[in-house]
Amino acid sequence: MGFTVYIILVPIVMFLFLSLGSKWLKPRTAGIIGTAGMAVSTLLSYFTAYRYFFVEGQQNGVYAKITAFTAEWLRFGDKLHIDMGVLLDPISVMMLVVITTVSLMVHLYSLGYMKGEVGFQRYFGLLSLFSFSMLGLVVATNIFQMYIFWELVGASSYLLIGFYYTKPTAVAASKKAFIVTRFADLGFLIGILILSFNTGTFDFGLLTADNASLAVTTMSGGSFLGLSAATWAMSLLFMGAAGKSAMFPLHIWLPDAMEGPTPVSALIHAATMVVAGVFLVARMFPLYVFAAPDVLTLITYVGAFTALFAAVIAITQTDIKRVLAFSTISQIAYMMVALGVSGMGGHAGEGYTASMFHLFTHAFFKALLFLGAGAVIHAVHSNEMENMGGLRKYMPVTHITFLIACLAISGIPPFSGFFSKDEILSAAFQHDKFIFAVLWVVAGLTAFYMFRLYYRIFWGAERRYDKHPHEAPAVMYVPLIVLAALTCVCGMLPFSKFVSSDGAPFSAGINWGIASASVLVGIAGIAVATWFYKKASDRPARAAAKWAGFWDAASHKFYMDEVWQFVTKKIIFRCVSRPIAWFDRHVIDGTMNALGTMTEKASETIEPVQSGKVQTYALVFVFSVLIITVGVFLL
Amino acid sequence: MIPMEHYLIVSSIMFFVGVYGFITRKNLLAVLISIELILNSVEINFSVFNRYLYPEHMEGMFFSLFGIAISAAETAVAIAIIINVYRLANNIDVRHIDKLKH
Amino acid sequence: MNILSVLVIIPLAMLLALLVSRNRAYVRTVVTVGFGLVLAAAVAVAVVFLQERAVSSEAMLLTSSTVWYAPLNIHYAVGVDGISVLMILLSSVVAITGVFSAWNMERDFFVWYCLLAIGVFGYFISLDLFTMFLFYEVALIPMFLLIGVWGNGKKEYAAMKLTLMLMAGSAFLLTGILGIYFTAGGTTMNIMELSQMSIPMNHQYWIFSLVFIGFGVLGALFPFHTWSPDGHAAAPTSVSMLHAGVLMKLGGYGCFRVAIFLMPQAAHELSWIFLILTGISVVYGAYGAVLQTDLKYINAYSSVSHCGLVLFAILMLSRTAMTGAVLQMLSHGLMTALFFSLIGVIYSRTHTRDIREMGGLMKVMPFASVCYVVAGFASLGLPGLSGFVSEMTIFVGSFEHTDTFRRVLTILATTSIVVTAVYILRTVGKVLFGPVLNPDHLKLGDAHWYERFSAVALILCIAAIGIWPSGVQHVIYESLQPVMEQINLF
Amino acid sequence: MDFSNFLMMHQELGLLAIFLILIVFDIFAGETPVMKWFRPLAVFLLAVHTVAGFFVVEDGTAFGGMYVTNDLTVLMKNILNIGTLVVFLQAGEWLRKEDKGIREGEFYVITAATLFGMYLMISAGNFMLLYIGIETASLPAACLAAYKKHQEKSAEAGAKYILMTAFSSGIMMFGLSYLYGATGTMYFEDMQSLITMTPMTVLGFVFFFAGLAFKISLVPFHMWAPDVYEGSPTPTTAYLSVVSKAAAVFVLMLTLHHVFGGMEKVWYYLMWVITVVTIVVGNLFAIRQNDIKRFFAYSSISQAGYIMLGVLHGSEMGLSATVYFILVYLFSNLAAFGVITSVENRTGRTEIAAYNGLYKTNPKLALVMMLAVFSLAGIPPLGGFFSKFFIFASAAEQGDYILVFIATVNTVISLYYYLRIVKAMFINEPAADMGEVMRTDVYNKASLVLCVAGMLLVGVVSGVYDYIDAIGF
Repeated sequence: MGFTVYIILVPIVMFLFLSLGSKWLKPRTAGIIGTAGMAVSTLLSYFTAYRYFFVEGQQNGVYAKITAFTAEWLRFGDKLHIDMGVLLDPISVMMLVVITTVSLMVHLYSLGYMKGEVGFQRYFGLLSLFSFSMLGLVVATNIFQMYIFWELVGASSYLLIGFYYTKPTAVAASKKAFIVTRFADLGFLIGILILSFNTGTFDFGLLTADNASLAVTTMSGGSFLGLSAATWAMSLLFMGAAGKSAMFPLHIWLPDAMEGPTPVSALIHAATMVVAGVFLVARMFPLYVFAAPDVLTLITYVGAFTALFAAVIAITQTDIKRVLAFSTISQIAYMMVALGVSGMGGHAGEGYTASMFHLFTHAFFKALLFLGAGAVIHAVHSNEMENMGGLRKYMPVTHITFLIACLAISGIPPFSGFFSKDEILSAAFQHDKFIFAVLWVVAGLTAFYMFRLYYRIFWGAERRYDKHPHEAPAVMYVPLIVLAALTCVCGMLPFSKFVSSDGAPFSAGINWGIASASVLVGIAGIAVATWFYKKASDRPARAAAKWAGFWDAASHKFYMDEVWQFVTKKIIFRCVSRPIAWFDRHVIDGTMNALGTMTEKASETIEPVQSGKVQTYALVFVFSVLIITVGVFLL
Repeated sequence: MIPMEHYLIVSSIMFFVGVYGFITRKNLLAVLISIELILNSVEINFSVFNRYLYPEHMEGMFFSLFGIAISAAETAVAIAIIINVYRLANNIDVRHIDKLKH
Repeated sequence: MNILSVLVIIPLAMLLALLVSRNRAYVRTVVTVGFGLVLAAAVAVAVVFLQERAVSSEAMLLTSSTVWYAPLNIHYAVGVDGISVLMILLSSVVAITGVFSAWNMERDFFVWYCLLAIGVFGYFISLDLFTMFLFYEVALIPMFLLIGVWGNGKKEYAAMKLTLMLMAGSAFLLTGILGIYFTAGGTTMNIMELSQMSIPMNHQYWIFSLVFIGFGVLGALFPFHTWSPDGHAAAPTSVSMLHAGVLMKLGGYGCFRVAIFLMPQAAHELSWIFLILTGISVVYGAYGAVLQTDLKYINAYSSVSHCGLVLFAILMLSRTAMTGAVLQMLSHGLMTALFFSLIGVIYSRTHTRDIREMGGLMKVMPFASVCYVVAGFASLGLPGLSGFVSEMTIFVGSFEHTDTFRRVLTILATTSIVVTAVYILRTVGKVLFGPVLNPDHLKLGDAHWYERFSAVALILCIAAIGIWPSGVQHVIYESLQPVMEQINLF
Repeated sequence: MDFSNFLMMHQELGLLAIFLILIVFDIFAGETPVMKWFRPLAVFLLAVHTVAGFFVVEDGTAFGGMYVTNDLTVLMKNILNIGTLVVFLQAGEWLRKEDKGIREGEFYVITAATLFGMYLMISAGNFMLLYIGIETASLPAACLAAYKKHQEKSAEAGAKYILMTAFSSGIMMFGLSYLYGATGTMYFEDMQSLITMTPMTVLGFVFFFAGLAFKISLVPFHMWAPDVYEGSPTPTTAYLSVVSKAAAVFVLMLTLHHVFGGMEKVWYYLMWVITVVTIVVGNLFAIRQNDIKRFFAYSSISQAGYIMLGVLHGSEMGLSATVYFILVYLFSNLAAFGVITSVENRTGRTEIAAYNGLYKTNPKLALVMMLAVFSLAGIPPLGGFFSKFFIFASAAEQGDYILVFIATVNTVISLYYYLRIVKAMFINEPAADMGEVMRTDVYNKASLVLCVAGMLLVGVVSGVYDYIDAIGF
């Protein structure tokens, strides 16, 4: 299936074309070319999916890893080498579909949303760059290729968040996003170093084959600080994943990243890039299970905590994009938990399937939510809930699609979220009741904050709008409709037939007990939200006042930004950088200068000897002769 | 016969007196005279060594002769320069010729 | 005549030609044509080298040797391996881009510039310790005037400091070279022949230290790097480019070619000391850059960090790490030249390098700004650009060691890439993004065509290495064979 | 005693002839217009003499071993000839400018006389002849120092020089008398075999060495040098700092190992310490100088220290390197003094500040000066680089790496003060009163061209060193 390589090449060609030609291209032309390029990639992806899942993928009833393309890129020494290639397996093909679909929708949507913006060509160029990076990431044949595209994804995300580069907040947000993920990537890199050093390969095929026996045999020993090499490596890899997927405590960049254009948020910070961490863990899953199971526990707990933490914060936010951002964090944490509680093979691997399933469904409905939010913002020119309300009359399409997405994320059947969430809950239930309980609560909270959002945008009292809000143009609402349709139907896919931890299809039925529990809690959440927010009232304010302390803390995101601010500004900058800069200028440089000054001083000190008086000279002469004579005799 | 050591003692005293004089005298002429003392002590040494230790050759004596001649030339040049110094600076205090220093 | 000598003869001819007239057009013609020829010669050398390499297994190719000072066995001996060829290519690229960045400079500037080029090319082609040292000093001394006359700010202080510190390094080096020559028997100064001889171990210790420090000063080895911030800040654009881009590589190249190659045993035993120093350089340089406010200071500290990584990798004594070191030399050479040329573009328009006084330049000079962002990405190691390739090769190579000390050091060194991101993005954010702070800046123009030329040429090279590294990597890797044989003796 | 002995001494005889011709010309030309031919004549004669020195070489001794000539002494004399020739070229302009009452011709005559003394020093095979040579070289030099007879500084320099030189020669003679007393001979050949380590010989040697060190201006016997160099007329300074110093170094080279080889234990450490001290002290003083002549005095003191590096070990290589070093030093220093003379003739100033912006007002002079100081600092591709390298190599060959290290580190300090000059010329802005472009006369130009060619070629063309090395020891 060598053609798959074009899925990746088309966007990069688009990027080069659009960015180099931006001066000569009309904005509209550039947008259309970019979108067309993406459409090509999308079609190719669909074709790939078809070929893979229905024609070529299965070998002996198991979905195999097919290396569709590979070429050596860089060699390190005799053993290690980085290849660039295309690896097809269920999750990468699934990701191809998700990424291209969402990306295409975002491209389309952006044609309308970004109309008239300065740098329209640049915007589409960067979207292509991002798509390229993300696609390269998911089809990576080896961990280093993944790392390479991982970095590229980070960079294109940086550029897109900072698209409005004249806005200081956007610049700060983009910087923060890049640096936080970069910091996490450091873990990823060191993890790769440890992993490759021990196993002697970067290749996913070798690393994950035979229940990761390679890693198990080479890495279980060699402890450092009491932990085995495998534990170190896999924890560090998870650190990278956590950074990209905004797990606590590395989540702080994601809410700020909402400074970027909304379609970008939809593409990068909801559907694709942020799930890269989940994808990484899924990709390395056999190693986690067999070589470092304790790290899986870590993942579970970090995930569960993040899910709850982000959900609580989401309740208090007033910026609609930030609500969605925290919701994203929470939902990705869900996926992480699902991976954490999963085992390998068959039903034990249900969590794995569930995680991927949720990734799949979440991509669509979250993209839909963001795009819908974008349409709203487009209409009212504000992100704040304060400035919205009663918009359902003005924006019917947006309203309906948004509602569908809200229902999906709340886990209400028959929308897609219900199916994937149910599967996660059931996997968690089988693994650990406590985790299940947490997730269950989070499900309720999710429903609550989503409907809080929904009501505050579309219901409640109408604000006085400067300009009459109006429905988005067709180029914007068509993607909404497409995504809404997908949200409605994609839950019905027999996902476990395609994606499973060991490649062998199995059927995961719906656990009705758990399903009903989750639906109940979802409905409860919706009901509470309806009570609070459907009509404008002082109920929310009173409730907030009741738990003022907690509410305050939550709305300040539990001061995590401040903590990080403290660590970076106060500790790193003030206690490391400033002293080093000072040390360098004064101590090191001072020493070097002091050598010069000392020489000068010495010169100054001996100057009077040269008094200009002949007799002094003679005296020195005679004394020197005498001293030398004595010295020679003494020797 | 006077022992050789006596000559050497005298010449050493002359030498060091000359050195001392060179270092302490104020008058340039006195300084010049001190130099003559040093040179003369050397000439005594040469003569004495020749006469007492190596009487078969005349090297030491010749050296003394040349030394005397050269010191005369030296004095001539020195006095010429001292006169010039006097003309320009109006004194011949050796301590005052210290314009060039450091 | 040996093709390699052409690389020295062209700049020499240029220098003589420049003495003829001060006419600006004439000067421009001479230097552009001349350095164009140098570039062509460098490419020709590379091509010939590749052809020769296909049929020869010699460590050094295109060699020739002429007796110069017979009593001391000094020869004018030249020859190249893959590493020198790459260094020559790098130098010629940076040299010609430097010419374009110094488009409006007067004749005398280019006279010294040519002298510098003579030194640089002579150094890289030399196989004889004496001639190598000679060219090394030839390359250093023009810096004094180039910075002192055409620099800005504290130029006199900086020029003096830079020259003296580098010359102090070369004083160390001179003693070390004499030590090598005489302790190895006093029969040859040829590096390849010397490598076959053994230097007594008790001498190796001090000679290695002297030579490594001597070259290390130029390679910005902690704590001998302090000439770098002042020197770069004061130097005119193209001098900074050539200095950081090429001259600092002389240090790394020398450490590798002389210190490690001739004294592998001492390298083994003393590497831990210098690894600590270079490790400090790497991290310290990066942290030092974080709070600087002068664009050139940021870049100078960044160079300390990046060049420290070169020495760090060389000292790891593993083939992969050394490959990475050479890649890093190339990469740093190109990207730092790019940085300095862009800083020059910015400075020549805003007349300030203080990042607090600038902002939003992206709007005003988009071309320069975009190039700056690319340079920044190269510096922080973005895949697809050269910095990533070299850094990853170094990290993977350094991590090949089984001992905890080196691995922990490697991990510490990797942290620098995060800090690098911090200072690069801080700079980019402050200078290029955000609103335009100074209303006067709104009137500024973008880069001129000659400035664009140098930026684009450098970016192309950076991207070429970043996208297709294996060609370069292969050449380096092959060329390391003799060194590895030396090292593996112990 | 036959006629061939005189042929052997053709250099001395030639110089004597020049001396006589010049003195007669000077006397009879007086102040007539014929006098304008004096300078061309002097230069021409010396040039012919210099060139002739390279031909007709015959080894041998005369006067019962008192006079020795061989390839090496001839080479040394040739080097001195070149130096003197350059000084002749440089001096004329100043002499013409000086007010009446100074006889132009005397300068050349006296200089020729001192050169004759140096010949005797070098060719001496006996301490008596050596002593006569030293005195013949230094007494007229005092006249040269005091040559500007209307200037107090010059008189002071002359007085200091004559007093100190007389004092030091007294001390030296005192040492010689002890050596004579201990061995009974004044001949080098005999003394070499008779000398033993007794207190008397040690004392004698130290006193003798002090006298010679005075001439080379090694620390701590150097103190006269800066004062005299500063006060003397610039050509005299050039002559003293190069030719006179070189002659003394040659003598030290010839006697130290030849005569006192048996006492190496005594002088090795002594010289080691003196070498280091000389380099360091010379450098330290040079840093703070504001007068360029005084500055070059100190710089030449530290250069003398480097020279000692080669002399110290007495190896074959060391001695070749020393001769080579002196040759390069001669060109470099004289180039610098040529520039100093020109500037002084135009502006009457010798402070370093007078050189501010020299490159703008007179680029060629500035370039020469830069080459000169770079050569002195040991910067390639100038001769100074090679000579320093060889000198260091000769010390390293003997395993004396510590000395080499100290010396190399000191080159950095010396570079600092040499760069100060370069900085003044190239970086500093010219003072307002230095607006016009200065010109120098054709003789001086020729001298500068000669020196620059020397600095550039002596290094890069390896034949020169090979030649010196082949003459060998």
